[in-house]
Amino acid sequence: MSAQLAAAPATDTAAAAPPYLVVEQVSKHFGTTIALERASLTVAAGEFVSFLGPSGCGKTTLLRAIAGLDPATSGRILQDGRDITFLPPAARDFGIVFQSYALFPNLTVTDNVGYGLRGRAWPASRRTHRVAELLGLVGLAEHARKYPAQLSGGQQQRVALARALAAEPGLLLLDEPLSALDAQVRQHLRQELRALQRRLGVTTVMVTHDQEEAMGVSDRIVVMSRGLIEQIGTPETIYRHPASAFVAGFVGHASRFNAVVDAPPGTLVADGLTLPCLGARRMLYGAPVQAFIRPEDVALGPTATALEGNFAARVMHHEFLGPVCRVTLQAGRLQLEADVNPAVAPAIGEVLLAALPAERLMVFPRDV
Amino acid sequence: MSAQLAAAPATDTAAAAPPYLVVEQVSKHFGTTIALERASLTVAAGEFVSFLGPSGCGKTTLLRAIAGLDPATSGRILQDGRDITFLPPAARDFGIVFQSYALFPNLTVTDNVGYGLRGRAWPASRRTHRVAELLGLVGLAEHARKYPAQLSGGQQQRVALARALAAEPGLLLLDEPLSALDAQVRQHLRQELRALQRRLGVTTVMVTHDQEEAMGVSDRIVVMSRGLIEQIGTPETIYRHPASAFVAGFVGHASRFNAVVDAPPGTLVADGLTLPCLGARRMLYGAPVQAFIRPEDVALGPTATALEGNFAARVMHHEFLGPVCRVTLQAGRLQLEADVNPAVAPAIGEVLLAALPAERLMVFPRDV
Amino acid sequence: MSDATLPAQAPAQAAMQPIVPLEARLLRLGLLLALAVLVAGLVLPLGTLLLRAFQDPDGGFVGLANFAAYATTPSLRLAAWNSVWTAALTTALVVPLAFGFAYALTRSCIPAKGFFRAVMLLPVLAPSLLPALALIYLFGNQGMLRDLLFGHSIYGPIGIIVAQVFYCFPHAALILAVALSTADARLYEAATVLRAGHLRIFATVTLPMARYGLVSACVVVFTLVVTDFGIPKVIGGQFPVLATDVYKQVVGLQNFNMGAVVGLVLLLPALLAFAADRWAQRQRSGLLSGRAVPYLPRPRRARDLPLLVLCLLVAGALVSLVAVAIWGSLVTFWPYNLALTLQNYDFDRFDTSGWAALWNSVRIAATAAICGTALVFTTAWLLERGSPGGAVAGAVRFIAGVPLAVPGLVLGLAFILFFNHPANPLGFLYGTLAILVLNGVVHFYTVMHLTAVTAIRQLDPEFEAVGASLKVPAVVTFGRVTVPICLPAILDIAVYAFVNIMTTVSAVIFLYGPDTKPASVAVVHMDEAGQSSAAAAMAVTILAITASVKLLQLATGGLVARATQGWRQR
Amino acid sequence: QQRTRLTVYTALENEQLAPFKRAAEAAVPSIEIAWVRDSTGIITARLIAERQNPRADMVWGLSVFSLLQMEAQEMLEPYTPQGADALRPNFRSDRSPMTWTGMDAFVSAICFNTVVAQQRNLPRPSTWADLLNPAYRGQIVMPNPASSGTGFLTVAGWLGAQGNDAAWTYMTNLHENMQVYTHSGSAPCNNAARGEYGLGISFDMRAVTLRNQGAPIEIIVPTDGVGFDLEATALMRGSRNLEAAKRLADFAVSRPAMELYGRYYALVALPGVQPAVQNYPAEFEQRLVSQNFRDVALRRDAILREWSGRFDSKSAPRN
Ligand SMILES: Nc1ncnc2c1ncn2[C@@H]1O[C@H](COP(=O)(O)OP(=O)(O)OP(=O)(O)O)[C@@H](O)[C@H]1O
Ligand SMILES: Nc1ncnc2c1ncn2[C@@H]1O[C@H](COP(=O)(O)OP(=O)(O)OP(=O)(O)O)[C@@H](O)[C@H]1O
Ligand SMILES: [Mg+2]
Ligand SMILES: [Mg+2]
Repeated sequence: MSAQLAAAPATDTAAAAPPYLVVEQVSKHFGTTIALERASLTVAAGEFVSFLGPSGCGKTTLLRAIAGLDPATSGRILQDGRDITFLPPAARDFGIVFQSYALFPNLTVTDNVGYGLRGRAWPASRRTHRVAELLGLVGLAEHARKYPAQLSGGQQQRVALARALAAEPGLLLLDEPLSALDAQVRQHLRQELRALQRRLGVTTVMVTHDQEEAMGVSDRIVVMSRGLIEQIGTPETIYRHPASAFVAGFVGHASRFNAVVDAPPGTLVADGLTLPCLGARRMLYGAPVQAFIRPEDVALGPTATALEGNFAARVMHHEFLGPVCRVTLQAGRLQLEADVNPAVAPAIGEVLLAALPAERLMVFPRDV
Repeated sequence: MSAQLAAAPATDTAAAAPPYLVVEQVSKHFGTTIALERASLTVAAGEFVSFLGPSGCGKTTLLRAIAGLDPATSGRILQDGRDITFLPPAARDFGIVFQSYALFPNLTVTDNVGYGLRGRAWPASRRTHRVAELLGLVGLAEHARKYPAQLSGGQQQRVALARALAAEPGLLLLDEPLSALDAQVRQHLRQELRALQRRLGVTTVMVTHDQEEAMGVSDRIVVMSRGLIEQIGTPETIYRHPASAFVAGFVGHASRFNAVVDAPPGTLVADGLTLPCLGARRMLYGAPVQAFIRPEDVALGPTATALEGNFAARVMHHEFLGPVCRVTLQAGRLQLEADVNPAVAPAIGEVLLAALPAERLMVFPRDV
Repeated sequence: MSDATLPAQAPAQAAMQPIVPLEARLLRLGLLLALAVLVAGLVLPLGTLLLRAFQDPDGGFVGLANFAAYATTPSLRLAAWNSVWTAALTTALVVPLAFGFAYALTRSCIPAKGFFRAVMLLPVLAPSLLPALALIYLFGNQGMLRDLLFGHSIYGPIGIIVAQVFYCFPHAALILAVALSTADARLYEAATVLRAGHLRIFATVTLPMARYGLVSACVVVFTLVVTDFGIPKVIGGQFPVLATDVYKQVVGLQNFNMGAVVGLVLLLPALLAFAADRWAQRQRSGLLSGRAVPYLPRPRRARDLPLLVLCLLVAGALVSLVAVAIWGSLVTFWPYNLALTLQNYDFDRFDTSGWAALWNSVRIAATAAICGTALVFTTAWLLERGSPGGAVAGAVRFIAGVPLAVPGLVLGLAFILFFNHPANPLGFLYGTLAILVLNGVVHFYTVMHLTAVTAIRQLDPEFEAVGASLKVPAVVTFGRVTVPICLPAILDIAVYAFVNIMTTVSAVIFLYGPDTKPASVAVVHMDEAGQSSAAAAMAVTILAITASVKLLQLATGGLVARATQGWRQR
Repeated sequence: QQRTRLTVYTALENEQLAPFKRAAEAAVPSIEIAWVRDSTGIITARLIAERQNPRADMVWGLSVFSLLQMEAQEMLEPYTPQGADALRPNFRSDRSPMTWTGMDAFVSAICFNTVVAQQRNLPRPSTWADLLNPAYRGQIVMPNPASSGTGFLTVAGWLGAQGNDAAWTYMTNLHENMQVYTHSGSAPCNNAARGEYGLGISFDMRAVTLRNQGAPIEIIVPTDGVGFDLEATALMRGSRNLEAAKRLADFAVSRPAMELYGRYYALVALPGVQPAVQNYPAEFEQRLVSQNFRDVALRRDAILREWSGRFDSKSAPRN
């Protein structure tokens, strides 16, 4: 299916070194609900992979299957060549950070971070040393004796990260580690997290429903929807070459409209407008499609003049977003959003020439 | 102070029609904590104003003072020319939507929306009519008989909105109405909310900590920090001409670095780089400043060549964000972020020419 | 790539069973053990007794003959009807009263809330005989206030209902105080902004939010009244109710088969009420969102003043009833010799067990509090956080809810028949302190269990998962994290067990041995022997002990909190 | 020497336990008594419930009706204690070997509160028949025979003294004056002592205890025939200390034991022992109805069913 097709390039790079983590045909049923359906993917050593998808799509389920917290119903999971499908969590080799962080509220930061450092391998001195090292790593050395409730959300998140990394796991699992934080802190910590991961080289799998976050930090993204993997690929691939209408709509911003494939090949008709479209070239005449265009790809004014299939559109309203101004355009019954430089934003009510570049229009078959 | 200075242009436009809402020197103390310090602002009839600021800055406190839910400690509030400072909430004329929506869980959608429509002014028939009208307005006609728990978050939000608008209040107050929603729904509802407000022409005050949201929907934004109003202005003003370092850092993305004013006037020195800066022209030689530059303003490669004060910078890493690629640059010890077109993003490790346009560099005095 | 070969393998693997790790097996074993304790302590004894309902005295199976015989006894319908209407009336009186009281504690700005909260508990701290005696002193035919009854007798339904109201009040008030303590302030503000008046807000916001608490309170009060036999026996005159019917069948007629029949009948209303409560609990989910803002009352005279008066009246009634009992324990012979004396406290004069009975009670209650709390809390944790136990967990959950509906008398008799059976390997327990401890734990299991489950559910559900990822055994996480965090709840459970076991009579009256007579039984004996002042004195002593323990809990609460809960501070 | 610990179930009064134990352990040094005391009903219920695995070695001081019930269920160990033949024939088992031996007789009596009587102008009754006087309306309490052994003993006494039909008529008339049928045998006298009611029908010993505390009550043993019950001793079948129990049973019928009983009861089983109880009518023995315990015990179910049918169902409170 599409997931496997899209996974191909990634598997190529992974072929050089054997993949660190292999998920094969993993399914998970809760009673009659199918939370996960035959998910397959590979993660190379040191790679940062995100699971992205809307709420309830099975991201957490897949992550917990990898952790062994909710074992898969069927399928196989290999870590570093070892079949771990049926191992209990404690026999696997991973660290995990939950959305809630799940810090032990009655233990100090030091005790939280050192919680897993027990047994003969961790005599007190080595343990103290390691905890200090980790707290230095996440920049919390001066908070060592505080309790979690005395820390800010971002600090708590870092304690959880340090705890997960304490025993030097081969695999780091993150379940929406940033979603409980303020937008500002979040952006900052996201970069910190990525830098730390690079530095340590630990293979990382993160669950998120924030597409900007996923794109910003991941080597590859696994887009999921309703228990199925829709696409696996680098952020660019996912953004520019979505494998399905779902991915096109979910990742990034896009205007969507319905159209029909027209003659000659590579032409769409939507609401009376004839639009050239590279993606439609191999589609059958008369096929109904969904078309997507990203706001930054819509050409306006002079740039539109040069493009085939341009059309007149009226500016309906503005949304000032800082770096860009998002303009809502109306052409017949078609509504489009376009990003323009705020300095040269057209006035509301103005009628101007617009065009959708043929190579930027993304089309997918549509059921009628 | 800065707040009053910045408010000046807004008051000018409001001078034409008398302002609908006037907040004068309103302070609010909780015991020893000062939640709000001498806040003054005016809102014109039909205007959409947002209170923007980080958590705990007093946004909600100001909104609740306007609503009369937590009366102000001192100051005066006028609505439509009437002094409402000491009126109880029920005697004022406003509708409010809380972050949690506060829908009555034991009442149906119809009963929730019609909750306030009682008394002689609202005989049963008029009431039924009005509720139906409102449900039509927010597109929930077919959910009229459901209970709040049976609705999605976005639908609940719309019920809360319909309830607040039911008695045709002169003022609509919104306390983070969208913050509990998914990113996708949020963006959609934000536009819907704005369109509805335009259509009804109701004066609206919204609290938010999401700067994109505030910029996208507001006529004017009130930026707050630690109980103080930092700036009042249109989204463009706030983004392009922040009144303080706080505003510059909080609204939109910006790289920040320390610099010192140098000679000739309009020059900064930061980490050995000499940077032309219009904003520094009236500053004293040797004054320490904080400088901010937005990633989309950093000029790279050919465009940088033409600019004065350009310098060589090394590309440290990339963050692919969809429409743009955010590149982290290092020039000496200076770290900068620049947004580039992903199609032409420079490779990591590449050294290229960068420049900060003199008119885009924002500077603010810095305490040493 | 390897993907290509997969589809062929997958079905084969789907059939494979996961290896159950050692720890999960241990946790499951723990749950099985808990189930075993509950089965041995409740299911089998109760089964042994209830089987008798289908047997004749010689053990032959007679089908429903006993039920038929009982149904034709004219007093059945009367007793059932009496039980139902007194319970219903008590519920109708207690719940609004307790609601007002709890409302005052949680939703008003009256002073001395701490005092009212403490006074509210008085009735549960003493054996139920205490209010009955106090009522006789007050409203009996020689009572100081008998004229208030306008010639009606306290013996009979009036006395039953008044004493039950007193006895059930704290139970209802506690439940309602919890139900009313969580409210979303935003709902009140929304209603105010929409110009709803105080009454409308009360009707559309307060009452609906508290309705599951109200259902629970009604169910608990109803069940308590239906199953309690102490009060009707002492003050009910010959007014027959189901609980005294069991007493009559078992103690008067030694007819266990018929006793079992009535016991089963008695379980019916209790089980029905219990089912209603479960239903209400299930409706509850999703009522209060995590985004709610806690409600803080602001002073308002029109509401606070009447509520303060109500609280003072209720507290006055509770305190004076106890005060009368204390006074009664100090008079020489009521009502003919009111000279004060301490002789009634010289228990060895009245009862061979004397002070030893008190010591027995303390030992039993303390042991049960310690062991029971450990059992209950561990079981609740295994249920909530151990590996999914499937049917075992379901069984434990169900059984844990049953004791609330079982009258003590039925439980006590069930214990004799089961534990004294010659074939029972657990027979060695019989007649020892251990059986009294077990009986106490089983008798009060439900409430302890619910408290523990509530506390555990407030913990982050991922604690054990984090522990597992760090390769720390779940048991260590239990000891290092769960128990310390839940310590206040654990203390609550222990004190609850202690107080109730100190005061309970009905189950243990069949079970104590020569050296293990508890004080609560001694109270009944002294009262039966006509030494009501001594009985009052013993009851007051029990009250003093339970109240001290409760006060100790409150006093050390601060210390314990500082020692173990410091992390809660910001 | 190791003393054998005997578990002895009893319904004796609390204050009697210590002297009885002292005397018995002095007389039979090889035993130690561990009491389990409770009211007659509870003790009987416990003994029967424990039937399959008896915990009591012996019963010392329990109603003969209860013992006969247990005899019928083969729960008693037959043994004729030394010297038991000397007891009054009516006061010992008619089996050989004996299943039980009597200690003393106690009767249902009227506790008459003299203070209340003065206030309410109540005449002092001296016979059961006197209780039908309408002046006593709402002033009499008696135990419910279905819940209490004392209640049953009282009813049995009336049946024995007056004959079946007359007794039922008597009870029907008495019902008019009755305030409450209590569930406990002691409660009527307790209530009378506290002045809750003028007259309470209980067994006699209760009244003595109360009087000693200062209650203004008079104990009236009606002259027109009172039902009586025996306190008796029996060995439990299945006892693990049978030999020691037999020694205690021997003591229980001995003259010193009987003299001990005589300190509390007006009529003891051994002829010739002079009881020394205060406040007891001299001609106590003559007032007892003659009754066949086994016969009454056999009719118990029928009597109670009749009683319940007549009086239980109308037990709405009467004011
Ligand atoms: N223990 C469970 N029992 C039954 N259904 C479950 C259970 N856990 C998850 N599911 C269901 O499986 C599906 C996938 O759930 P999952 O938690 O993996 O979603 P998610 O993608 O992580 O969503 P979110 O972003 O909301 O966390 C959902 O439909 C969910 O309702
Ligand atoms: N009832 C109160 N008692 C004491 N302090 C309060 C109270 N309400 C608010 N504060 C304090 O006043 C300050 C401003 O609070 P406010 O709720 O207005 O912030 P906010 O800007 O709305 O923040 P958020 O985005 O978190 O909602 C905070 O420091 C807060 O702690
Ligand atoms: Mg999830
Ligand atoms: Mg707020």
